[in-house]
Amino acid sequence: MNAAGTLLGAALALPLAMLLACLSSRLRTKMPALLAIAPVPALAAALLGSGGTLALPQMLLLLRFTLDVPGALLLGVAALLWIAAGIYASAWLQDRPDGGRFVVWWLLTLSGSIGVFIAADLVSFYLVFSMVSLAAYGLIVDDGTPRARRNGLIYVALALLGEAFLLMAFVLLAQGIAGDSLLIRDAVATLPTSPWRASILILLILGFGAKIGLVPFHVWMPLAYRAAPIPAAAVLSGAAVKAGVIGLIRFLPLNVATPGWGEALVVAGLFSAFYGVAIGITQRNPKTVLAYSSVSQMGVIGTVLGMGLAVGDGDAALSVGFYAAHHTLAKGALFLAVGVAQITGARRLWPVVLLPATIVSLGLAGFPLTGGALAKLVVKVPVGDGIVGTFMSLSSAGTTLLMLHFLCRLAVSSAASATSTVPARLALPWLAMALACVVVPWAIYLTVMDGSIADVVARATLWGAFWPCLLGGALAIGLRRVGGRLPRVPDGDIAGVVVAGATRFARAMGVLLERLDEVLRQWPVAGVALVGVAVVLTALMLTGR
Amino acid sequence: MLAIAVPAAGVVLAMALGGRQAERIALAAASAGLCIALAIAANIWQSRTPIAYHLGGWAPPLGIALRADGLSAIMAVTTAVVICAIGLFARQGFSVPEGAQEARAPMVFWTLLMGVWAGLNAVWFGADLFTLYVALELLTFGAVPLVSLDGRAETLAAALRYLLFALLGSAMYLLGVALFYGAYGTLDIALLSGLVRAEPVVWVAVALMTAGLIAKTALFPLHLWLPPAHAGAPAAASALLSALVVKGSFVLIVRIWFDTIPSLLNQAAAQMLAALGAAAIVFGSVLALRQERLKLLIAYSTIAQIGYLFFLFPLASAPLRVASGTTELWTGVAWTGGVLQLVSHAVAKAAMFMAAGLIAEALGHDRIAGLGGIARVLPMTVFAFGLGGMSLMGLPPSGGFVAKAMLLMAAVAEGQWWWSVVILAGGLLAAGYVFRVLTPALAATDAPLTLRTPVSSGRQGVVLALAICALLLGLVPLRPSLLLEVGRHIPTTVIAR
Amino acid sequence: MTAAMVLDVGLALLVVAVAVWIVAAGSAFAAVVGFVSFGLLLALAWARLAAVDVALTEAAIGSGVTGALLMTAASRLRPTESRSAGERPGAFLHVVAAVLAVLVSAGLAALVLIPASPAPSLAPAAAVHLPELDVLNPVTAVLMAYRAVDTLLEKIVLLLALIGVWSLAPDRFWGGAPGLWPRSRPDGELTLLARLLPPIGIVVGIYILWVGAIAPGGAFQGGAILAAMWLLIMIAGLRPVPEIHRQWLRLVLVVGPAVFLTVGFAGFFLPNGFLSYPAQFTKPLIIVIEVVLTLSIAAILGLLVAGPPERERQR
Amino acid sequence: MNAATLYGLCSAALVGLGLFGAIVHPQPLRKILAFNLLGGGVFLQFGVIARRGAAAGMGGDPVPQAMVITGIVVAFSATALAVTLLLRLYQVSGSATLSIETQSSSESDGGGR
Repeated sequence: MNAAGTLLGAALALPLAMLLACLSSRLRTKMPALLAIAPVPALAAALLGSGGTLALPQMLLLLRFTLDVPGALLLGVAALLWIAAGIYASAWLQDRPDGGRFVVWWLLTLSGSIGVFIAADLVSFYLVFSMVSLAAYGLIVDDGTPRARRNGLIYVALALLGEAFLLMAFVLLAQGIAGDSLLIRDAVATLPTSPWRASILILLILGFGAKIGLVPFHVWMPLAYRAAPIPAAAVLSGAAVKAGVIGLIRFLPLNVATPGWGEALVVAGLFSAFYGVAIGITQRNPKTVLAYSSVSQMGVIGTVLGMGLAVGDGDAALSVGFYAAHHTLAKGALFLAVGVAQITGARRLWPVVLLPATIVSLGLAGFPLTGGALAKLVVKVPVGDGIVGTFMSLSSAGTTLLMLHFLCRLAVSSAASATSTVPARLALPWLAMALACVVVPWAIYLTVMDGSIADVVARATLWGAFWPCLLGGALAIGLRRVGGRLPRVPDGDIAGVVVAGATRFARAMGVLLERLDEVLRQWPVAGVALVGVAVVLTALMLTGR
Repeated sequence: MLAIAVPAAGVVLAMALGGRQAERIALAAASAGLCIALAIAANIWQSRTPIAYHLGGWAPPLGIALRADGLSAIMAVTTAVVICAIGLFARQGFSVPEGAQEARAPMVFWTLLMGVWAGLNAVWFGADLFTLYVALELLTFGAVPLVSLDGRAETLAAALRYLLFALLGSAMYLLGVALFYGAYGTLDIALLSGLVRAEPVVWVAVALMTAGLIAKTALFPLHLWLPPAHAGAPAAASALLSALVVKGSFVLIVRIWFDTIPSLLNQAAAQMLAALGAAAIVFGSVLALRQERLKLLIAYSTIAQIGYLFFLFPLASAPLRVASGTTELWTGVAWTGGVLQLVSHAVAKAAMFMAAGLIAEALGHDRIAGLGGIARVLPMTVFAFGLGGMSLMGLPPSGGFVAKAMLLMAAVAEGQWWWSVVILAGGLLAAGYVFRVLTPALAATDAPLTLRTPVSSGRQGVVLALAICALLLGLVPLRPSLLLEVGRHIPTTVIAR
Repeated sequence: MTAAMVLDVGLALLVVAVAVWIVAAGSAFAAVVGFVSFGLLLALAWARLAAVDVALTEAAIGSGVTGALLMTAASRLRPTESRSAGERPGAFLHVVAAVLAVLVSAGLAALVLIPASPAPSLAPAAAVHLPELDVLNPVTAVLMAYRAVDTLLEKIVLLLALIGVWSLAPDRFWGGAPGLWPRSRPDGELTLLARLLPPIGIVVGIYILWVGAIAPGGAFQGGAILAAMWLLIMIAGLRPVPEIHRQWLRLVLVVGPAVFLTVGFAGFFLPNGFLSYPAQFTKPLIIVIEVVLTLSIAAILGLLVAGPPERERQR
Repeated sequence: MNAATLYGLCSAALVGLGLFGAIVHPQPLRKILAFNLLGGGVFLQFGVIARRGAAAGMGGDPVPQAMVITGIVVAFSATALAVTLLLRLYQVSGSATLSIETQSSSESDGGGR
């Protein structure tokens, strides 16, 4: 263990220690004010602790943590977002008597969210992944309305399903490892030659796909983000979802060309990218629109990873990490913007909310010179110029369209009183995040990614980033014309149908099994079964072996 | 050996002195028993050899031996811990009212608690098939009156069903014992394992004994007696029955299969047991999802969780002994996983039943629909229930997770992947029924709940402590346990590749 | 075929026939009557199998005490018989159950017909150690020495069963006296019987206990006969049924297992440990244990038949 | 055929009869009776084994005989407990049945402690 390793330990230990402190009700009431402190060691670890490793001493359970470059990227921006959202949440919780419960779920999710970026072995990864996935349930259902509870249940059902896939994948992966190691690195190294390669890849893509909301697992996103309170929605959409991204980065064998699988992931990703836009523009709630934008953006990430997987491009990991880092900042910021807009009077809406939001939104679409443009530039390498590249540009156009739609919805969601002002404790985190959306990607681009300014200002790059936005803008004008005639898709689109169908099926199965139970629990039937078991066992053993 | 004798002496003393003394004797016996169990475990852990004890100095086959191996030590410690918790929990519910010398329920509860405990320890340590029969009857006779302790008609009917079905099971077991004696002239497990040959009498005996014992374990489809019995008993008794009593007969099946006829394990039959286990998981979980009462839900969940235990048979019996020794390693993993499931379910289920008992006591009912907002009033209890539920779902970090992960790994490694599907599906269904309880419990209510009776934080603390034990079991490493290997035939020390 | 063989065949057929009657009889009472004779026939069968100890136990407990218990139950439950007729399982289940039962019987019969040879036996081993114990009846030696722990645990089973029976009393009757059943008329034949029989019965019981060391007999058989006599006295109303809170009663109930356990614990100070006897005191100790066990067994068996308390405790 | 084999067959028949009766008889009391038949059959099996093991001047192996004595006492305790339960059930509910349908009606408002 080294100094960097100690930082990693501190990054996990502080939120967990605060969680323990919550056991005392006196400390729990003080905790909301301290939320922003919890992720600070994580930020420090991201800045200083790269390359550090931490192995919990040979206790009973072997947990190992380490920090590599993509992990550090994501950890840093996630910590930044958690800090900003923490400040926002502290202010938001101020008047709530029962803030303690929210704080507990918050800290649990936070610990998991930090943990996934640094977990180095299968067990600790699964542990922190479950933490971030399941604790988020508590944040989603925070307001306790039946609608929130229903949405929370759909979320948790999909999360658990995803975890079941992952557990199976991990178990299969663990089989291949020689000796006692359960390190992810060792496990993935054996994947290309594993006899269960196909099953493992399917399970991984399904498991992490459920987390990042690849269609058709996307249904939880709009439902959950809409139900969650603003600060929670910000961290869930920004930071928590990246657990799936880091999972794909860590577990897909990006160093080895895996044709077939890569293409499949590309198709799934592109479909999500356009599907998110198509449904998103029919939505009216700005939070829902943002959720569909996340579906679309995660589709883009899936596409990039798929391209990397297809050709065996190990560098795709870092590119995706960078892209995801920008998305973390931007999406987190925009959710905070929704919250700020709701309490800002129409008169101040432009300077405080809409102007910065426009910059951030255009960044998501990759408008030239924004952080988003850098992100798109970086992922251009694995994506290439082929047909997929074209599709990616088209998806940027789609994103522009969707984000302009979002801005329109944001503009009409201002507070009732035209002159009401926002408390600084709510506005500042948002504005700081908006600033970070521009500054941080540049800083990363120039340092970690070793990028040059010349590449960014090259004419081809500028034009390549600009025309999709132009196209998107044109489409947006078109959308305003036909806007009223779009079908109204319920949030969570297919969720309603699927849930209804699943419920009906489950109920039918339940009734069936209940009837069977009544039959089986009758004495004569059970008695016959008892003797029958003995007879069958005898027969099997007589004929067996 | 002392482990059996102390609770047995407790029964005798409590019966003689009666009244208020029963509770004190039980608690004193509980702490003494815990120390003894820990001492035995420590001894085995250090010496790495099983302890054998010839009663009265008469060696088998004429005499009776008690044998403590890793499995018995683990089970004895688990039993002692759970019984101590139950004892502390029950102090309030089963104390003699002021002014009376002796009351029915406390007297019966405390004596039977010790009787069951004596039976359990006899099952864990017994090495003679007939002694084990008497131990089984000790369990049954202790458990049945606990079911009908409150004397309502439906609990009486449940107790009667339980007793009669258990008696059928014991009769079949005893018949198997007779056949073994008739064929080999001894009932000592270790001696028998050296004598048994592949012949019909062994098959019939094993089949009869297995069937009889799974009737007592309530494996699907022989579970008719369990839901009403476990749901009807008082909470402390339900915890005892669900956590420990059904495990007694299960461990006996393990003793027969893996210790008595280790050389004759039959894969087809093992697969059939596991198939029944798989059916139990699906069936028990779905029915748990459909219950309207909390205790019935937990009872059906016991049926499901018992199902997991039966995966032990195909997974730990190693069909193909490949040259490299890999299979041996994986059977060791399956062993540890199976036993860990045994232990973690015992601890988690005891905590859940007692939590449910506290909730029912506080509310005056245990309808799931009426649990709204209970978490505000009994946060520790609901938290304990949730922790227990985590273990049932197999979420990390919990004993249930490690157990299921190990079973999964063994299933896949041994090429029996079909069981892994059931294990995962069972986890999802378990999540379903745990959330069904937690969702209303955590929900906000407008009207403040009025409790029928206040619940002491001490009892909540006991439940929570037990639930935390279930969680701490998750810190067990994912590899074959050394303690369990003591006295096992499987050479688990061979490291793969 | 020898005369003995004819006797055996006849007895075996009779046992099976009575068993069929018990299963098929129309009324429960008739079935119980069948059961009592079944027990007696079975006792004969045991005697034919050279197991006189078992024959005595079967006659006393399996037929006598159990019969008395079931007889009362059958008469009390008579009103329910007609009602439960509707709950008879369907013909299909009948057939399946019959087929399975026949399969089990056939399997067992097949195993009986292919016995292990030579038949394993612990008789020689048991015989070797008899002189050490100074006990001539090998069955007693097994029960009290070789497999003493079974006997000890079984005492605990009996105690638990009794607590279980008592637990079925309503709360307010706890500590009171068991109800037994409606007493017969005073000065009826029963009373006469109850005056005449017990002195003989008690003597026989004690004798059976006493000879247990050298000839067939012992604590269980003696205890069962004593229990029967005690029950007879109580039913006839010559002595009241004791209230279960009585200290003397509790002491009698536990004295057997308590002494057994104490001797067992004392064994820790001996080289052979728990449940071993010091060489020079073996026989006296076994006899002491047997005597107290007989007392406890008689009390427990009697109270098991007497049932749960059904009267309020007298102050 | 010797006496032991003969009684062995008798025991097999008793086991089958006992099982059959315990399964199909609707009345609990008859089930208890059938259980005793089954028990008798099982014990007789021990007796046959004991008889076959006659040696060392004994008419039978004493070990299984001792087990039967233990078994008979256990079976009696079981019968006593079951009969008492049954009588109490009858006393409380006015019926003596084990079928689920009749129970579920009274279970609906069960509170549990």
